Amino acid sequence: MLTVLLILIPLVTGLITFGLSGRGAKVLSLISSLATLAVALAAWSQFRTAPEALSFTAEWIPQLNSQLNFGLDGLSLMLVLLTTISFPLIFITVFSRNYEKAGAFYGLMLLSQAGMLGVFLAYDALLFYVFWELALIPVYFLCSMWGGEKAIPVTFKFFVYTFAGSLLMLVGIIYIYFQTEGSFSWQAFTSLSLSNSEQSWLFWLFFVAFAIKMPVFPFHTWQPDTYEQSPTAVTMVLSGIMVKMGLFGVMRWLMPVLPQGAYMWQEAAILLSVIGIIYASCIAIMQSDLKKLIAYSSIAHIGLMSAAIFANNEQSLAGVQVQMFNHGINIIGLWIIIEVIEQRLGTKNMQQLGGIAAVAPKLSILLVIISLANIALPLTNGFIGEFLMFSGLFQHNVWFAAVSAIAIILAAVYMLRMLQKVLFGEANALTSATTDLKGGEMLALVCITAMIFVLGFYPKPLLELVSGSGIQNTVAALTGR
Amino acid sequence: MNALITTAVFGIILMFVGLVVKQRQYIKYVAIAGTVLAFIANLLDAQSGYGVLHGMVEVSSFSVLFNAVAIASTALYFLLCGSSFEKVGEDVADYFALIFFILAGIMLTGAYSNLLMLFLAIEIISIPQYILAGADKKNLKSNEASLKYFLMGSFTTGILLMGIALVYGATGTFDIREMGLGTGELSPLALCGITLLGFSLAFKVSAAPFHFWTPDVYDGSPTVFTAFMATIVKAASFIAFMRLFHVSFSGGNVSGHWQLIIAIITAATLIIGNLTAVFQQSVKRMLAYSSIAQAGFMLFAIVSHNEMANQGLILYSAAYSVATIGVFAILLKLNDYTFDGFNGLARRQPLVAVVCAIFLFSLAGIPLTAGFFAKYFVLSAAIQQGDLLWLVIIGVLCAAVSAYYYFRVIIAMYFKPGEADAQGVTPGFKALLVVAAAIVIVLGIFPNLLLQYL
Amino acid sequence: MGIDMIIFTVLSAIAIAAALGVILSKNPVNSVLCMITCFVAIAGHYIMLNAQFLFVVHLIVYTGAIMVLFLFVLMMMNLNADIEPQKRNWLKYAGAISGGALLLVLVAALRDASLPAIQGGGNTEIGLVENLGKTLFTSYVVPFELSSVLFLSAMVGAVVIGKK
Amino acid sequence: MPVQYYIFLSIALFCIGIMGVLMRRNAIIIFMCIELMLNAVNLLLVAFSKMWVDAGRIDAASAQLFVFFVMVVAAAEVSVGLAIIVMMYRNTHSVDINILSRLKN
Amino acid sequence: MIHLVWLVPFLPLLGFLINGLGRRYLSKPLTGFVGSGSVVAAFVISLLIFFEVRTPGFTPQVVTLFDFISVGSLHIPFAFQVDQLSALFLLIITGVGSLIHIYSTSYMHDESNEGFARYFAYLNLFVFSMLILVLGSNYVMMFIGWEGVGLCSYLLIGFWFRNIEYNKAANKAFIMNRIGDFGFLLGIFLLIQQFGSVTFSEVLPQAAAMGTNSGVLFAIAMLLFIGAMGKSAQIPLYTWLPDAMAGPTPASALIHAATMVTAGIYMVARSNVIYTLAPHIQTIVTLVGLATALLAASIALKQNDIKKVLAYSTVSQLGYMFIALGVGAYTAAVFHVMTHAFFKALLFLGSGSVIHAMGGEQDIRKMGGLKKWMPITNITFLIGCLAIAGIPGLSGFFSKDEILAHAFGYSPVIYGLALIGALMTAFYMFRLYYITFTGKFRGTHEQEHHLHESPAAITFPLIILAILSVIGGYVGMPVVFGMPNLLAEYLSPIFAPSVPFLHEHHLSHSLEWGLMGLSTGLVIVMILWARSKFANYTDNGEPTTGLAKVLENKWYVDEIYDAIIVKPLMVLSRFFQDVVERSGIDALVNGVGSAVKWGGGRARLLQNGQVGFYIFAMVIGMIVLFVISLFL
Repeated sequence: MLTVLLILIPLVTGLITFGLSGRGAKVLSLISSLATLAVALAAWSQFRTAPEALSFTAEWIPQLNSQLNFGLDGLSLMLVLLTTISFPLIFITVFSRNYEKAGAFYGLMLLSQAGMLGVFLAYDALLFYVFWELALIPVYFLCSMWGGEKAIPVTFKFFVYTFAGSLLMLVGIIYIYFQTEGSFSWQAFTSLSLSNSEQSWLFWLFFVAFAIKMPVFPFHTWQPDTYEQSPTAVTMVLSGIMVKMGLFGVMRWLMPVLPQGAYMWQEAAILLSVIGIIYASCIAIMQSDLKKLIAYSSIAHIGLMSAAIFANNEQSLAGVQVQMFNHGINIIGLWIIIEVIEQRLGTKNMQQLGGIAAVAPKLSILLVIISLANIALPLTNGFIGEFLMFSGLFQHNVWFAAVSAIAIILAAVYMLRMLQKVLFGEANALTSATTDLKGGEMLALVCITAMIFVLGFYPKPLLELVSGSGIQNTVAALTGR
Repeated sequence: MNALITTAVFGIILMFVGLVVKQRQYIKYVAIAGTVLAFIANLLDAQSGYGVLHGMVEVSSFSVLFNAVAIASTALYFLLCGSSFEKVGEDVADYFALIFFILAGIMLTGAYSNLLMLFLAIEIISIPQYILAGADKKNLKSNEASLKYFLMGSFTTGILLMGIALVYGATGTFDIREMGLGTGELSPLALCGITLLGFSLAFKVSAAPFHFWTPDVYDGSPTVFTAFMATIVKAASFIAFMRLFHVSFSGGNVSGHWQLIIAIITAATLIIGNLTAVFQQSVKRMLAYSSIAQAGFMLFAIVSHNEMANQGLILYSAAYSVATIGVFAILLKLNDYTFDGFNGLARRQPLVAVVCAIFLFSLAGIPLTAGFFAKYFVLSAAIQQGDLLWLVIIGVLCAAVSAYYYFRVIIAMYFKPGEADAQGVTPGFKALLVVAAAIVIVLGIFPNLLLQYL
Repeated sequence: MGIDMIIFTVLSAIAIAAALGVILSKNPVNSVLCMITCFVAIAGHYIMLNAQFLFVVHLIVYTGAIMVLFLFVLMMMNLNADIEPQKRNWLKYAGAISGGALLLVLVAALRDASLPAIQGGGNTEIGLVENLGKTLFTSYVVPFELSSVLFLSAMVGAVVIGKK
Repeated sequence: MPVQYYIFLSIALFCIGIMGVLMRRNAIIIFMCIELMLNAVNLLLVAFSKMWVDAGRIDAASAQLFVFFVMVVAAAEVSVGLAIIVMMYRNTHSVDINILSRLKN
Repeated sequence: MIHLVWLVPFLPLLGFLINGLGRRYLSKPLTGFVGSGSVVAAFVISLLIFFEVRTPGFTPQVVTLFDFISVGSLHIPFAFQVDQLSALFLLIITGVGSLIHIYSTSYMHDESNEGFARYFAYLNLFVFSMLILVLGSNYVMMFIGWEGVGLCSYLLIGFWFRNIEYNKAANKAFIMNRIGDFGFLLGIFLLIQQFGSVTFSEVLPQAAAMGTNSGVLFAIAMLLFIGAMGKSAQIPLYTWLPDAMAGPTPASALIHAATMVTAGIYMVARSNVIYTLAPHIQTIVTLVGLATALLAASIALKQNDIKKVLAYSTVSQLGYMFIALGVGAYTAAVFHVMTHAFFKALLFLGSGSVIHAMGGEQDIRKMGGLKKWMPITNITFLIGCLAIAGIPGLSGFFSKDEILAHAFGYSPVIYGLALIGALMTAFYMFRLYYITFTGKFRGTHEQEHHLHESPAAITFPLIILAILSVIGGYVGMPVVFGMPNLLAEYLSPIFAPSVPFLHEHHLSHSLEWGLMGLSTGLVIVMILWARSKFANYTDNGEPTTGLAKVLENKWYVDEIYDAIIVKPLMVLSRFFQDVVERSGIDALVNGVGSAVKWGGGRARLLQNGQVGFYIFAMVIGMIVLFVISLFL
C-alpha cells in the first residue's frame, strides 16, 4: 500500500492544488511533498525488513493483460528517495517566491512528481510507459509557462524530441509484449529469450528513448537550452530527477530485457557516452551562462553514468546507482544557488558576476562545497559513485576509462573557473548589493550539504541499498544468459 | 436493426418537425431525443440477440458496440454543436434529418453482410453529405466543397461498383461471408476487384493518394457539419472498410495480395497528412489534415487483421470522434479559426482551454487520454501482424510530428498573449465539455470500459 | 462467327464510338445525344444477356429520365454552345494517357482470367419481372426499403440545395 | 462467347468514362462520364449474371437486382448532383469546375 | 596507543569543524588555541605511537574504522595502517605542523576575526587530509588524503580571494594536481583489476610475487608516478608550485615545502616493491627527478621573489628525492624528506618573518642588510641555507650526500649532473641570503622605520627548526662514519620486500670519502663565489639578457604550456561549441524539424484546389498501386 500511496499523494494533492492560489498552493504542496517523503522513508524501513510487502498488483486492462504492478527494489527505492527528498528541498527553496498562477505551478510540479515516482515504481511495461509520458507533460507546461523568453520553442523541441524517442520505445515494448505471449510484467519481459537479431534492433528502439532522456551525445541538444530557459525550480526537477529516468530505464528495462542486444551494442553505447563526456566537458569550459555550464556539466556526468551502465559489472553498476542519487542531490544544490543568484542579481552571466564571496560568505562556502562534490572530491558524495564507475569502466575497457577520466581534469577546469568568476575577486557594482542566503534557501542547502558529507564519509547505506536486490538481479540477468 | 429503423424514422420525423415547429432552437431537442431513443433501440438490439437478417444485415456485438459509439458521439455532437445549426441556414430541421439519414447509413456500416448493403450504406452516407457540404448556399467555399465532394464521391462510386462487379464475377456472390476467396487460387478478377474496392474505400476514409477531397471539403463546409463529417462518418467508413477486408478478403493467401498496397497507402497517408498539417494557418484546415493523419493510424487496423485491430478501431473511433467533436465545438465558439484566434484563450476561458488541451492530447496520443490507447491498440495490432515494423516506425515518427501541430494550439492558448474569447459559452456547454473530457480521460485510463462489450 | 457475335460486335462498336463521342464532342448537347446512343447500345446488350426487365428500366430511367434531366439542365443554363474554355492541352493528353494506361493495366490483369463462358440458352427467364420481383420483395426487401431512405435524403437534399 | 469480351467492353467503357472525367472541365459532362462509368459496371454485372446463370447458379438474379439498385442510386445521385451544379451555376454563372478553386493548399 | 590512532587525524578535523563553523563567534586567541592545540595534541599522540612502533618486533597494525566502499568482491575499508613509515611521517607532519600553527597565530594576526578562523580551519583540514594520506591502509584512503591536500592547497593559495591572480594560481595548482590524480586514479583501477584490492597488505605481496619485468607492474608504477609528478611538482607538472606562493607564507611552508609535496615520495616509498620490480620506470623516475632538480635549480638562480626562490628550490630538492627513489635508495629519499622538511620549513618561515617585517614586500632587491634588525631570523635562516647547501655536520649534508652516493653507484653521469644541481643550490641559496640579509637596506624609509625582529611565536618555531636542521641528520649517518644508520634500521621492514630485487652498488669507503670531500669543497667554493658577488648587492635595474633572461622567465615553460595545452584546449572547446554543437548536431536536429516543415510546405502545394487535378492524381495513384500489386 505504501507504494501506491507514494504515487497517490502527489497525484491527488497535485490535482487539488490546481484549485488553490498563492499561499495555499505553496503550503499544500510542501505538506504533500513532506508526506510523500515520510511515506518513502517508511517504505525504506519496510524494505529492510519485508521488501516483498511493498509490491502491489491490481487488474488494469484485462484485454491486454496489463496490470497496475508496482514494486520496489534497491534501485527504485533509491530513486524514490531521491525524488521525495528533492521535492521538499525545491519547495522550501522557492517558498519565498510568488509564482504567477501559483496553483497551476505547484499542481504541475506535484503531478510531475507523481509521474516520476510512477516511472520508478512500475513493474509493468505499459504502466511504465504511461508514467514516462505523464512525467513529461507537466514539465513541458512548467517550462513553457514560467520559462524564459525563448522557452516556448525550446521546450517544444524538448517535448517533441523526447516524445519521438519514447514512442520508439513503445514500439519496442509492444513487440516484446507479443513475444511474451501477452504479458507486460517485468518478470515476463526479463524471462524472455529473444533472438540475437531481434535484440539487436530492439536495443536501439529502447536506447534512443533513454538516450534522449539522459541525454547521451548526440541526442543532447535539447538539454542545455531547456535548462537555460526553464524556471530554476523546474530545471532542478529536470536535471536532478528526470534525467535519472533515462538511466533507470536502461537499468530496469533495457539491460535485463535485452541482455544480448546490450552486449552487442555495448561498445557503441559506451563510445557515444565517452565522446559525450569529453565533448560536454570541453563545451562547459566555454560557457559564460551559469545554467548552461551546469547543463553541459550534467551531460558529462550523465555520459559517465551511461558508459558505466553499459560497462556492466558490479562496480560500475553500483557506482551508477549511487551516483544517480548523489548527482541528483548535488545538482539540485547547484541549481538552488543559481536560483538565488539569479533572483538577487537578475543575471546568470558569469562575466557580470564576481566577488560574491566577500558579500555572501554562506552562499559562497556552500557553493564551493557543492561544486567540489560535483567534481567528485573524496569524502564528498560525488566521489564514491565516480570512483566505482570509473573503476568498473576500467575493468571493462582500459582506454574508454582512460579517455573518460580526462573529464575529472576538465571538470575541475570548468567548475573552478565558475567559482572564480562568480565568487572571487573584487565585488562589482552589481554583486556588492547581494544579500546572503535566507531561511528556506539556507535550510535546503544545509540539508544538501549534510547529505554530501554524510554520504561521502559513510556511503554504506546507499551501497547496501543498491547492492541488495538491484544489481544482483541485473548482473544475474546478464550473466545468466 | 431497431437502431437503424429508429434513426431512419427520426430522419423522417425531423423533416416534418421543421414544418411544425417554428422555434428553430427547439428542433435540437427533438434530435437529441432521437439519439437517445436510437441508443435505447440499440440496447434492445443487444437484448434481442444477434443474427443475420435475410443475408443482408448482421447484428453482432461488434455492430451494436459500434452503433453505440456512433450514436453516443452523435448525441454529444448534437449537444455541443446543435445550436450552431441555425447559423448555417434556414432549413435546420432538414439538416438534422439529413444527419439522421447519415446515421442510418452509419448503422449499416457495422452490420452489412452483403456488398449491396455496403454500397447502399456508403451512398446513404455520402449523398446527404454532399448536401450538407453545400448547405451554406451563398458561400462560394461551401459551393466548392459540395461540388468537389460530389464529383469525386460519385467518381469513386464508379470505382467501388467496378470493384464489386469484378469480385462478383470472380465469386458469384455478394455475400461477404460466402465469397470463400481463401480457398484455391485467386482469380485476377478478384484481385482487381479487391484492389478497386480498396481504392474506393480508401477514398472514403481519405487515405492518400485519395485524400485530396478532404482538406478542401472539410474546410469549405460549414464548420458544424465538418465536425460531423470528419468524425463519426469517417469512423463509420473505417468500420465498413475493415469489415469488408477482414471478413471477405482474409483467409488463405488473399490478405497477402492487398496488404502491401494498404501498407503503402497507410505510409503515404501518415506522411502526407502529418507533413501538410504542419504548415496550416487555420485550425479548421489543420483539423482537416489531422483527420487524414488520424486516418493513417486507423489504417493500421485495416492492414493488420486481427482481434486487436477490431478493438483498436472501435476505441479509435470513440476516442477520435469525441476529441475532434470537442475541438470543433470549441472552434465553433471562436470568431477566428486561425491559430492566432486561440491566443490567450487560457486566460479568458480557463476551463475551455483545459478541456481543449485534453482533447488535443488525446489526438496526439498522450497517455491517460483515450487517444493513447487508441493509437496503442492499432500499433500493437500492426506489430502483432508482423512484417510491418517499418510502417509502425513511420507511424510513431509521424505521431511525434503530429504533436507539433496539436501543440501549436496549446501553445497559442496558454503561452501566447491575446484576447481570444469564446462567444456564448454557457455553463451547460462547459458542463458538457467537461463530460466529454471526462470520457476521454476515463477511456484513457480504463479502455476496457468500452472494450469489454466487444 | 455466330449471330450473337455479330450483334455483340456491332453493339459494342456503337457503344464505344458513342462513348468516345461523349467525351470528345465540343458541344455538350451532342455529348448528351451520344450518351443516349451509347445507353441504347448498352440496352441492346441487356436483351442479349437475358435481362429483359433491366432493359426496360434502363431505357426508361436512364435514357428517358436521367438523360432528359441532363439535357434539361443544359438547356436551362443555355450551355448548348461550347463554353468550355480551352483546357491546357497537356492536361487533356495526360488525362487520356492515364485513362488509357488504366485500361491497359486492367486488361493486362484480366486477360488470362479463367471464367465460365456465356453459352446462350440456359435459364432465360431470370431477368423477367416476375422472377426479379419475387427476389426483390423477399431476400432483397431490406435494401429495397433502405433505398427509400436514400431517396428521401436525395429529395430533402435537392430541396435544401435547390430552393432559393 | 467468352465472358472476357464483355469484361473488355465494359472496362473500355469504364476507362473512357474516366478519360472523360479527366479531360473535361464542364461539370455536367464530367457527371455524364461518371454515369457512363456506372453503366459500364452495370453491363459487366449483367454479363456476370448471365455467366453464373449459365454456370448453374440459381441466385444469379442478385446481380441483376444489384444493377437495379445501382440505377436507383444513380437516379438519386443525379438529382442531388444536378441540384449542386445548378447551385454552383447560380452563384458563378459557370459550370467550369476550375472556376471554384478557392480552397487549396 | 595504536588503537587510538584515529585520534591523530580526528583532532585536526575537530579543530577544522570548530574553527570553520564558529568562525563568526570565536575570538582570535581561542581560534589560535583550537587550531594549534589540536595539532599539538595530535603530535603528542603521534610521538607516543612512534615510540610504540620503535620497539623491536613491531609488526604493522591496521585499525579499521568502518567499511568505506564495499561492492561485490571489492572491499575498501576506512582503515589506518600504523607502521614505521607512516609513524615517521606522522611525526614530521604533526611536528612541523604544530610549529607552523604556532607561527601562524602571530603571522596571520592582521587578518579579520573571520579570516583568521578560516585560515586555521583550512590549515587544520590540511593536516587532517595529510594524515589520512599517510595513515591510510590502502590506495583509496591515500587518494582521499591526496585530493584532500590538493583541495586545502587550493583553498590556501586562494586564501585572499579578492585577488583574482591568487585565485588563478589556486586553480592552476588544483588542476595540475588533478592531472596527476588522473594518473593515480588509473593506477588504482589497474590495481583493482589486477589484484582485486587496493589494500597495501594485500596488493604489495601479490605484486612482489609477480617478479620483475611484468608489464602490468610497469603500467601501475608509471600511472602512480604520474600522480606523484603532480603532487610532488615534477616535470612536467611542476609549474603550479612556484605560483602557489600566492598563499600565506606559513601555509607555503607547511604545504608547499614540508609535507604535501612529499606525498609523492611517500607514495613511491610505500609502493617500493612495485617500483623495484619495474626498473624501466625507475629509470624514468630518476631521469625526471634529475631533470627537475636541474631545471628548477637553474630557474632559482635568477629569481628575485624570496618565496619563488624557495619554491624552485623545493622543486629542485623534490627532484633529488625522486633521484633517490629512482636509484632504489628509498631510505635516502625518506631521509631527505625529513631533513628537507626541517630546513625548508625553516627557510620558508624565515622568509615569512622577513616578509612580515617588510610589510608584505617579497622582492629581495628591495631588501638588504636585514641581519642588523632581525638577528634571530638571520641566524636561523643562515643555518637553513647551510643545511640545504650541504655543509658537513648539518642535516642536509647527510641526506643529500647519501643520495649522491647512491646516484654514483647507479651511474656516475647522474651523479655528476646531480652534483651540478647541488652546487647551483648552494649558489642560489647564498645569493638569496646575501642579498637579503647583508649589504645595505634598499627599501623605503617607511619600511626601514618599521623593521623589527618578529615576536616569539614566530621566532620560537624558527629556533626549533634550526636545531632540528642541525641535528636532524644524525639519525641517518652514512656507514662510513662508523655510526649506525638509525633511520635505515628503523625503516628496513618497510623496504625489506624490495631488497631481493635491488642491485646494491657498494662504494668503497675511500671513494665515498672522496665524493664527500669533492662535493663539500665545491659547495664551499660556490658559497664564497656567491658571497663575493652578492654580499654588497645593489640593484642596478638593468634588464637581463641572454640565458639570464631565459632563466628569469623560467625557461618560458608557462608560455609553452599555454601555447601547447591551454590554447589548443580552448580552440577545441570553441570548435565543439560553435561548429560541432551549433552548426553540427543542433543544426541537424533543427534540420529535421525544418525538413518536416519544408516537406509540409511542398506537400500542401499538391493541394492546388482544382478538382480535375485531384481526380487525375487519384487515377495516377491507382495505376501505380495497381502496377505494384499486380506485377511486382
